[in-house]
Amino acid sequence: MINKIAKTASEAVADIFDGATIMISGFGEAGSPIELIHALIDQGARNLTVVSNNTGNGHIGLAALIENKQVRKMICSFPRTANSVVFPELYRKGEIELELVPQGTLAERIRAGGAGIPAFFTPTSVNTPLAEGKEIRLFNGKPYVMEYGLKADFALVKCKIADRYGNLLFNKTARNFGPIMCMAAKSAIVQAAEIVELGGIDPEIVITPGIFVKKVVEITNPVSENQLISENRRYPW
Amino acid sequence: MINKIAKTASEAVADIFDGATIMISGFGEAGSPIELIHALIDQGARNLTVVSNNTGNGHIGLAALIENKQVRKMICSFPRTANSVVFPELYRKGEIELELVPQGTLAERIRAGGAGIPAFFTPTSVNTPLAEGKEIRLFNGKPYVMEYGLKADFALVKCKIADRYGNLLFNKTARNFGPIMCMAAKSAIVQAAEIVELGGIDPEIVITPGIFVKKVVEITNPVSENQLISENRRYPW
Amino acid sequence: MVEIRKGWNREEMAQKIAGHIPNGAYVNLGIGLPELVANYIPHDREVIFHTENGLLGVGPSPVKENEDDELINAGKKPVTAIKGACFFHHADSFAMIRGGHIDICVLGAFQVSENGDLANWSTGEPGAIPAVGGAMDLVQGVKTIIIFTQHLTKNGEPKIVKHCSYPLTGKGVVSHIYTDYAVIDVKDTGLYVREMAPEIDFDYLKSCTEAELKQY
Amino acid sequence: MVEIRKGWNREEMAQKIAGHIPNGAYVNLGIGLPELVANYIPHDREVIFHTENGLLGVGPSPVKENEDDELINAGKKPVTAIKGACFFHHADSFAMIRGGHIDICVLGAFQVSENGDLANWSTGEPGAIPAVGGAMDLVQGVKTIIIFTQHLTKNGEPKIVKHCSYPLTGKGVVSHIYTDYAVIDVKDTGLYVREMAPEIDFDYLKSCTEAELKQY
Repeated sequence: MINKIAKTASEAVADIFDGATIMISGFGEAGSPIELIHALIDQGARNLTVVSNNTGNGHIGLAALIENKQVRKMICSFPRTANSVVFPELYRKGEIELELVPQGTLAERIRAGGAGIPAFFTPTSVNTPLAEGKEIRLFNGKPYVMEYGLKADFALVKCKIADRYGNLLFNKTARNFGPIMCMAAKSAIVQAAEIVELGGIDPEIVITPGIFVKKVVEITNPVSENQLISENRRYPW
Repeated sequence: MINKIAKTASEAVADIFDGATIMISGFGEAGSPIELIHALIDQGARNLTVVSNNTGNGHIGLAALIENKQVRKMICSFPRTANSVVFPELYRKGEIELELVPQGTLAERIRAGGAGIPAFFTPTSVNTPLAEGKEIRLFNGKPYVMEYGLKADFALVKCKIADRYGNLLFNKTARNFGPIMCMAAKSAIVQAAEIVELGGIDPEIVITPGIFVKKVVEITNPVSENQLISENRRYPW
Repeated sequence: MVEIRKGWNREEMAQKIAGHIPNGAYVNLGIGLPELVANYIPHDREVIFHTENGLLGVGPSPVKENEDDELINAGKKPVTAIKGACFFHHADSFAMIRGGHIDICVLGAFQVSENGDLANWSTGEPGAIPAVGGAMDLVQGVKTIIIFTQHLTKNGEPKIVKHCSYPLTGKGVVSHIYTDYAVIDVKDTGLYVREMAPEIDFDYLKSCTEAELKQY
Repeated sequence: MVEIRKGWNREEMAQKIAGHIPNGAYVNLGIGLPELVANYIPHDREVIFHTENGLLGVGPSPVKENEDDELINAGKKPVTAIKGACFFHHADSFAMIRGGHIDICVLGAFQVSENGDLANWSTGEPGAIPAVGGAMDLVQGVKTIIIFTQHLTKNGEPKIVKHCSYPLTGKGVVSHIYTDYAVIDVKDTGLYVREMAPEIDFDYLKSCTEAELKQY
């Protein structure tokens, strides 16, 4: 029998190793797998490369992982947001590395990594500092920059509904990077607000097919990042 | 008001011009927009380049379009199937051109065309005759072939449910090339078994967002290709 | 440093841009000022707003009690979804952008140059945390880029310049510039002033614009 | 041209391949003979079948009255979908293949060479209509390629050859060959015979195999 269900977040993240590359879903507060990240803080893997659109907010979730010095390098498109305090401080001190990637290029690189495409050409960033040192090539007289597919050892993803095969449904704009990160990671680890019986998800509406998912764990009432930040909470609690 | 609904298949295909490149959805009998193709036969545009996985069956649909000498060139992965009689005959006589593309490369080229990616690298077809004359490049020591994005002037696509914005739902394995062809065509023309009111499709389960669709036409009971072939029907009737 | 006059206010600018957007257009509004444009679409037009974090059919802001942390726009503000909306993942969202499917994008600017170069993501200052988001994708992929900006910086420096001194977002990408002082079209042959605010005349406009301006 | 002996029948071959497939594997079965494999998965294993035309979780063939023209496999035969199945479009389907997400693919062959080259899409004859389908994607993308074939052609020619004379589907892509005569593993150091059918001995097997065969 196929059963991808882990009993706890700790069990789900147990295999993450020092030096791993980890993709973390979310766009701002939407879709960030806070419970899985906190389990990773408890677990303690270090020297991580994290691929995520932002760098976390306040002192919880991804920001707490960074604050706990587990992250060596961030690959992201927008490292500073209104409530981002941890990353900017470490970055200014030279204690964390940053690879800045335009958001669409980041998404396409992740999708390419998952789809077996080692490299592709995009018009994005041509004639800007972010294209410096990269290969430029003309197609139909227009310049494009070559970008590489991006893979990861693990993905930490938040979704709404899952089944034991790993089929996933997401919630509104919390979908964002989740589906493509599941594709690009060797082991996608997913927290779902609900795990349903096989057959409980209509095959026509599955967003992430189970083939892309390694483990699912039910986190029934995930914390609200916004609320924790308004309460000035820090992890570890 | 946005209203992409055309009243008839003829109205929907009226703008197709001589020399156009047209993507046609379907994999065998599943998802082939027979009514739209027949409307295109009535309309008469010639010298077409058609991108479709197969070349049609019997003497209806795509096969009838080819038989009617409207197609100059086929771009496809599998031009001969059990019931394919028209294309092989014309091809042997040298009366139709063929660009043979591996199925996954065809899908990825179409998706790239729709996603603004002019070219990408794929391992598929390396060291085979289909990679001859193409650029080969090593990534991590492994060879990949460069393939180009594919765009079209029009797409003819069959789906199950649509709304006036052009949002689409498909039916089972009839989905196949439909969603990516809508992306890659300047004007995607879609026949839907049912057109519902705006709001009749849950935003979470939309397969093709309306932004990729130009026109939809309701064809309530589309013909069954299998049945027409078993009855030895020909178009024009 | 020039004398700062009063031109159009933000709402008037938003209204002018909204008037530029035809029925049926797919539009992406940048974070901040550009978001105002949504409020001024004429009632006889149906325009569909895209937000790059995965929603086509962005509706008005919700009342406080209906806010949903998982239904936000690219500026991370709570939004709603209209009837006929749809959600999708980031690769599909940027396929819409990069693939040329979005008709119009309204963005802010640090600087716009004579030939339509845009700088709006980094002032290049040492110590600043670089952050680019989707701006570079939008300017390359969207058919028409409209800039919504004050004509002068807070310090009274011109934002419409001969050459951008800040790092570029994209080269030759801007089509129209809407400032509090004027509406300017970017053409192959230069910048053409289409309209000026009541208090603004061409000489004054030239005095607070580093780039060369032309009249139709 | 060698004497043709009777080896395993198709069902026995399918059963052997099925025994090779572990619990939880994602498997793509080629058109024709390979489809038989699905019938022999041991009952204590759960295996998920992928068909490249957009379905993960292919179930058994339906009874005639439940056939659905829009629920078919890559061979265009009616199938069913199991509980927990999902549908997707062609680009996503081949992302699964090319991206290395499918564990095992079982394919037919015209020829397999000593170093694991496969020819199974074209005999290269003049006048033949070339057709490739998804074979080239599968052999490059799927982790383990298993060949399910008769050991000899209908004319008694060996299919396991030193070098493929037919156009290649992929170079060095085959992991295991299951024929009616033997099970052969393709390794860096050559072809190793793991098992032979009851009527077949190593000398006979060598006599009907052009490629060099080794014993473990």
